[in-house]
Amino acid sequence: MTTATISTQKPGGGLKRLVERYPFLPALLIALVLLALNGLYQPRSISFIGITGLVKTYLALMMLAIAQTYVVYAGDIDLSVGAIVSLVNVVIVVLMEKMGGSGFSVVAALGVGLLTGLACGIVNGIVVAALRLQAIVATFATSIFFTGLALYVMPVAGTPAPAAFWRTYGGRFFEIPFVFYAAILLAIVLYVLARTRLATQLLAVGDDAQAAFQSGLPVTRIRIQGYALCGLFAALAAFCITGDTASGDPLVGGKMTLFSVAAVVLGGSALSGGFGTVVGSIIGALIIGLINSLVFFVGTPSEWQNLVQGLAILIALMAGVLVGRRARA
Amino acid sequence: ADYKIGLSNGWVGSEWRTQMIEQAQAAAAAWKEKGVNVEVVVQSANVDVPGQIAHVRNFISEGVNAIIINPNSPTAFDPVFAQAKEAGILVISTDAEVSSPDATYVGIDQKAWGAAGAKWLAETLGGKGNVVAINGVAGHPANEMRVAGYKEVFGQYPDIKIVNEVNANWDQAQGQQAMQNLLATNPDINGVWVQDGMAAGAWKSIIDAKKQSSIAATGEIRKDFIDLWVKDKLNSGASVNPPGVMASALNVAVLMLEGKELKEPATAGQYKNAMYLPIPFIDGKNVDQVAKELDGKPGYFSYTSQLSIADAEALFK
Amino acid sequence: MTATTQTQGRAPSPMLTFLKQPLVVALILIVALLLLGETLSPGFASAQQILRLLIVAALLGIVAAGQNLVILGGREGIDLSVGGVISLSAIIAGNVMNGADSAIVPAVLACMAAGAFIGLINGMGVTLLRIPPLVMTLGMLGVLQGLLVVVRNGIPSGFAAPGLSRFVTQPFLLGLPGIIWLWVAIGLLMAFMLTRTVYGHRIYAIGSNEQAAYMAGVPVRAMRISLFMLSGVFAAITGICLLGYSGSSFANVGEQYMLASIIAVVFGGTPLSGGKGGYTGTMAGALLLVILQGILTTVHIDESGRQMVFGATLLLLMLFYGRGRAMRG
Amino acid sequence: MSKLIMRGVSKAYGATLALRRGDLTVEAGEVHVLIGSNGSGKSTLCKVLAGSVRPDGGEILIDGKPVTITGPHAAREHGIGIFYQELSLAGHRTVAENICLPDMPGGIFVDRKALEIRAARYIALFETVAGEGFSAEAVVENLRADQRQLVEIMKALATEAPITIFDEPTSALDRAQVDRFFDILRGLKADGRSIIFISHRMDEIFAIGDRVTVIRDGETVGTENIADTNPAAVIRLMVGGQDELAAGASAPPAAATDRKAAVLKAENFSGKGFANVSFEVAKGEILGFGGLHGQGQSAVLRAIFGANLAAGGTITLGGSAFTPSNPRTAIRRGLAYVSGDRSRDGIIQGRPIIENATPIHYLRQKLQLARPAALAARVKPALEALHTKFGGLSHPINSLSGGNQQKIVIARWLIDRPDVLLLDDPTKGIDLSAKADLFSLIRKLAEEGMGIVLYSSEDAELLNNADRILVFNGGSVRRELTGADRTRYNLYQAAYEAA
Ligand SMILES: Nc1ncnc2c1ncn2[C@@H]1O[C@H](COP(=O)(O)OP(=O)(O)OP(=O)(O)O)[C@@H](O)[C@H]1O
Ligand SMILES: Nc1ncnc2c1ncn2[C@@H]1O[C@H](COP(=O)(O)OP(=O)(O)OP(=O)(O)O)[C@@H](O)[C@H]1O
Ligand SMILES: O[C@@H]1[C@@H](O)[C@H](O)OC[C@H]1O
Ligand SMILES: [Mg+2]
Ligand SMILES: [Mg+2]
Repeated sequence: MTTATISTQKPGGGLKRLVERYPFLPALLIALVLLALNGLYQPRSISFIGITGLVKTYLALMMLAIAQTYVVYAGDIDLSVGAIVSLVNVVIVVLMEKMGGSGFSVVAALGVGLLTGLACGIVNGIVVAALRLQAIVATFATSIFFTGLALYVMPVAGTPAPAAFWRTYGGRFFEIPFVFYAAILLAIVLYVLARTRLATQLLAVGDDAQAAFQSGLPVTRIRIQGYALCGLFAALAAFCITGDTASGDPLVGGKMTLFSVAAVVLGGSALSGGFGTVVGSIIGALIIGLINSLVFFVGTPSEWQNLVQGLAILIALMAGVLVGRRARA
Repeated sequence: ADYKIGLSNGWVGSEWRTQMIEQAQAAAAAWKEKGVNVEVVVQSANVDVPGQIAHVRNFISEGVNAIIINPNSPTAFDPVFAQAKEAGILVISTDAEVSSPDATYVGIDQKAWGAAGAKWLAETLGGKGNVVAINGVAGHPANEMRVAGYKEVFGQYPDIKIVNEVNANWDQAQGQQAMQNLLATNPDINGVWVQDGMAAGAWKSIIDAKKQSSIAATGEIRKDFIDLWVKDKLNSGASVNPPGVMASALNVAVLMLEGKELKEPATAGQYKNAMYLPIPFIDGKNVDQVAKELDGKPGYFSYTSQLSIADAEALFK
Repeated sequence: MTATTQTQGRAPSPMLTFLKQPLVVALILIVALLLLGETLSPGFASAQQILRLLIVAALLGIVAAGQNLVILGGREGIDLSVGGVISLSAIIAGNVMNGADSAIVPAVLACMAAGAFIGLINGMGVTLLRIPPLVMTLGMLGVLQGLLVVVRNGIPSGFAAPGLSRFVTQPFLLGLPGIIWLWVAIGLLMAFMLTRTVYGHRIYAIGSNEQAAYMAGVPVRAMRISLFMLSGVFAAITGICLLGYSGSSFANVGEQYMLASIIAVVFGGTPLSGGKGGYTGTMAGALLLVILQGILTTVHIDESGRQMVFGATLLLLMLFYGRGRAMRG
Repeated sequence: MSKLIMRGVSKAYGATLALRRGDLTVEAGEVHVLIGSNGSGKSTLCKVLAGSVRPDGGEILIDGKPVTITGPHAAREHGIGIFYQELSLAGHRTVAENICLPDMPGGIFVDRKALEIRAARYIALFETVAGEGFSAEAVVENLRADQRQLVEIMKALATEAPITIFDEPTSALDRAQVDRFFDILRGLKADGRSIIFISHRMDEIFAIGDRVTVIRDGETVGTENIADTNPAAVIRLMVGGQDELAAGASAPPAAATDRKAAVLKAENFSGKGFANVSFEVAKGEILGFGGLHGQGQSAVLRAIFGANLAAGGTITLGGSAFTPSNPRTAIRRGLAYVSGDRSRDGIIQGRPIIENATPIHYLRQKLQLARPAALAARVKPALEALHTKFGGLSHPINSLSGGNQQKIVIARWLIDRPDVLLLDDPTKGIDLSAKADLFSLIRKLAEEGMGIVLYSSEDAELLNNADRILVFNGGSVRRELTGADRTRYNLYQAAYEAA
């Protein structure tokens, strides 16, 4: 806030430019406040172990929020991401088991998992962009289809993932938890992705698809690529959740879809497309986790927890939208 | 000694779950008379699987002595339970079995639950007839175990034919709609095997079709259904999965924390970590008695039972 | 440019135009599906069964009326909170009437007031704070789910009054139950409102071009808020009827209506972008969806297969409607 | 051999025949003007060439070879670049990114450096006239309308296409910007490039064109050398037989009006984009707002109407105080406002003509029911007064051409006569005959006692129609021109002074 008064521009000028450049700043602020509050009520929750646990747990949702962000960039939405997570989860677990659980089988299964996510993404892209069905309803329909497939692959939860896989995910190398390496790798990937032509094109399509088309951009192909990227990141989310749960469950991702949408919005991206950042979505996923924990740590009675959480998320959603807009307006 | 016990529930879409937590809280308070202070901390809200894993991690941060969980997934908690165990925390799951070797299951055997209803139905039908099944959420482990239970039983009756099986997501209205569709296209149904949460709906459709005298169907343990059952003299039978399972689990947990040892170690079930509680059964013979016991309770209250402290103590050396 | 040249283009044949109307498409599909259902499972298209399907369709159709209005109003209008409102309304209704016919009227009033109030909050969030509807109502859904737990805890019981149950399930006039007449009445009222009232024209105006409507003196905000309130009221009515349908209330009764109501609207030819469409199509859309679900219930296949068929069929049916415009005109 | 030949191109939108027989031949190194009234099919013809509209028939030859253009991308490969009338910008992207959007430098990754260099080259072309806040890094959404139009021009230029189409590129530009743009066009011409240029401004056409093709009712009716023709002849070709509807040369306005009966009075009126504006409009008077565009004229009108926030000052309507808060209260107090940006502020897309004509009537008559017969009786006379061409009242407004759409929007204000009519560049993008209809109607309304404020970005329109002209500059009124002072010279002087 102080930047606004220092600025020589009209009030809000400095903040405006800052938020225009880093749209996730309001979310970051909310996340830091929540983190501090968590620490205040339960110091151990922000210890090294506590933070490691937080990252381990929510890396999947972060990945899924990233996945969702790429379609939201183009003004689309994907209500099937949770179902893709479930499908990839059961596919890789079944494959790892069938191939004996060796290191090679893990890598091969992950490869197939990525392809599965990619294929689901492309299906969504074709349905939404090429067949021009409305994204909300069409991806809801594909989510039912993918869930059916997941149930076909594994009718009931239970198959364990090989230890080689989840011990890596939960383990440490040189005293540093694996998930932190994963987070750093992710940061690099995202940095690289942000410089791609596709990222800019997705945002341009989200701004005004007709204008982008008339400018000569292959809009349909770009949107399909956005969905494909989304499918890939949903597969990564499935890897994380498989790493953290060490097993297959055909329903595991179902509830994650709406949380991924909420995370994107919390992170300051516009659902109408054309504006946003993946970093914001990652922070958004963290905010959801931090709210859930905080509600518990402050000692909310059990029957009130869901209500308080719901209210807190609603308020955070509103705050994100409002602060972001006020700064930009 | 004083213990802090964390209760985790990841789905709040059913009154059964609320009652489960309330009974567990009451059970904890009851330990006071024994001179044991049991403090419970609860996390109960709609969460996805990562959200419920976070519940467990929060309990670890909170430094609880034991965690009792009604899990959203049977298999998803293996690593985090291992972590809890490392931190010296006792982990017990209830209502749905978990695959973790670091946890103990205290609850009913869902397969036996399904089998009990099927057995009643098969016997009521005299071992022959057309049966339909209305199940909960496909792929949900409790559902699949119950399905395995009835399939095994019906398999023993060659003259019983399962003409269709559908899923109605443990939603009463969907159960009602499913039943209505099944009745329309299978006019010769004799029996319905339907899970709790949907049985009231299925029965509503049976009654609307005026077939209550010719169809036998499994039932619910909610008071409002029991009342209907008595009033309309339904031909029904209900396996009881009491919401008190979490209270039972809590009593077992406290005794374990006290350092007591089970007479028979918990090694039942597919994951070899289960300790099964008895499954009461309601049918025409005892339904009036059950109705009386439920007198004065709210309509959504489920018929329940739990291991008392004394019952639990009897299980330990 | 004269009036005559305007109409000299190749006019598509009137037959084709007629056949392409969403309502006509839906009606044709309804007949086709009924025939298919009857072939697969004899008895499916019996008069009694069609009547029962109509009751279920009416439950969906009534929520969909509110959903339809919010969507027509444009600006990405959508109401994801209807499921929560339905559940809440069923609980309130059950407890207020608690089996007594004399309390039906106060119960209905209480529920409609609650629905309208929730709609008011949604509408204020969307207009005054300018939160995107998807975000606002998704947040509201979370709050309502929490509220249900709290409310449920302090509440004794919840029985439908016999009069209400009769209204929903027993023949009332010409062999049809009251709820069907209610649905027909709502259909007529909606049609009248949308075509013959200033309010209706204003809905299309804000849905088609909010800015132009504002400049022409349309009270845009008040209009939009009123649409969300109507959606709340319609959802509340469905909640009450659902109580009558199932006899007693239970948590989460409304969950399944969230996306179903949106699909009914889309099947009825109202695109999610708003400003276009109507309710007659939505009524047919609701019926179509209910018949499809009914058929899938009666055929004996694995649940995984059922879901795959359901998802694929939804997509297939959407190809008849909701397709967006081609980029290249 | 001609650079480009289009022959017999046709396109129908449902029942609307947008283009019947579009013929166009363009040589290398010429600026070829396309002219025709609103809805005559100019943009459609251009969009067919640019690949964004699929034609129903016709053929296209480039360098003598027949080509099939399958989409915008294919058009670019055939060497066609375009400035779209409705612009084709990504609002949240920067100026530089927009300029390079059709063809981002780099492979999988964007080559930022190359992008900046390329963009800088085109930005530099307009450096002196682009105005404050215009830079490579500026986000397009934050730019003024004229600056956005410049971005679209740069985007078209950056294609470096042998054939470049400019579909009304100057409608929001000021004089200096237009001059700069024309200099650039002359340079392209010298390089042998072919330019297709569309404008409704006759002076521009004669300033820059080499040849002109006239299109009427979707049909090419002739091509002339600019040097061999004159405006009157072009207009005759455009309008067919109706040549009495000549260019905006209406009769000089009536003289002094009764200054005492002020229907609208502003004192020290301030708000976003304008400050301390004071003026009076008398009953029967047409008060003109002039000056370079974007000097606060539009902002003042919108603020009086309650569509923009006012910060200070007073407004008096018919003798009593009026606090603008929103359009609704303004309408109730007898104000009317017509915006030149009809697609944003005016038309209700996809809805019947009758619904587009009635919203003000609903409000002023406090109607609740919409009875078609009763409404039609009110709407028809208003539409006829404007010589509106339409099929039926229940046809969607999209079935009309831009000019006729605008007439519907104007008609909605005339059913219940307002006391004051605020016209905010109302003829933007409408053709000459529609303009003539409009101004004769406005004069008639004034004579019947209405007070009218007219802002126009076309000087001729102001000079020919306003009784008095307030010249805006930098958000406030610099000069009042009355009587014989209303000359182009005075207007420019006031507009440009200290600006
Ligand atoms: N200056 C403006 N220009 C264009 N559109 C505007 C402007 N201000 C508001 N709007 C649009 O019109 C909508 C309605 O604004 P407005 O104040 O005045 O509402 P209203 O509903 O007409 O008033 P009331 O609350 O008294 O009923 C806003 O949501 C906004 O989208
Ligand atoms: N996408 C469309 N859908 C339906 N009709 C259209 C569409 N685009 C243009 N038209 C119609 O086609 C005709 C020609 O329009 P076009 O835009 O080519 O005219 P124009 O000569 O460019 O007019 P203006 O000078 O107003 O820009 C008009 O009647 C218009 O209403
Ligand atoms: O028996 C069911 C129980 O297993 C589930 O967890 O909650 C709802 C109950 O109906
Ligand atoms: Mg044009
Ligand atoms: Mg207002």
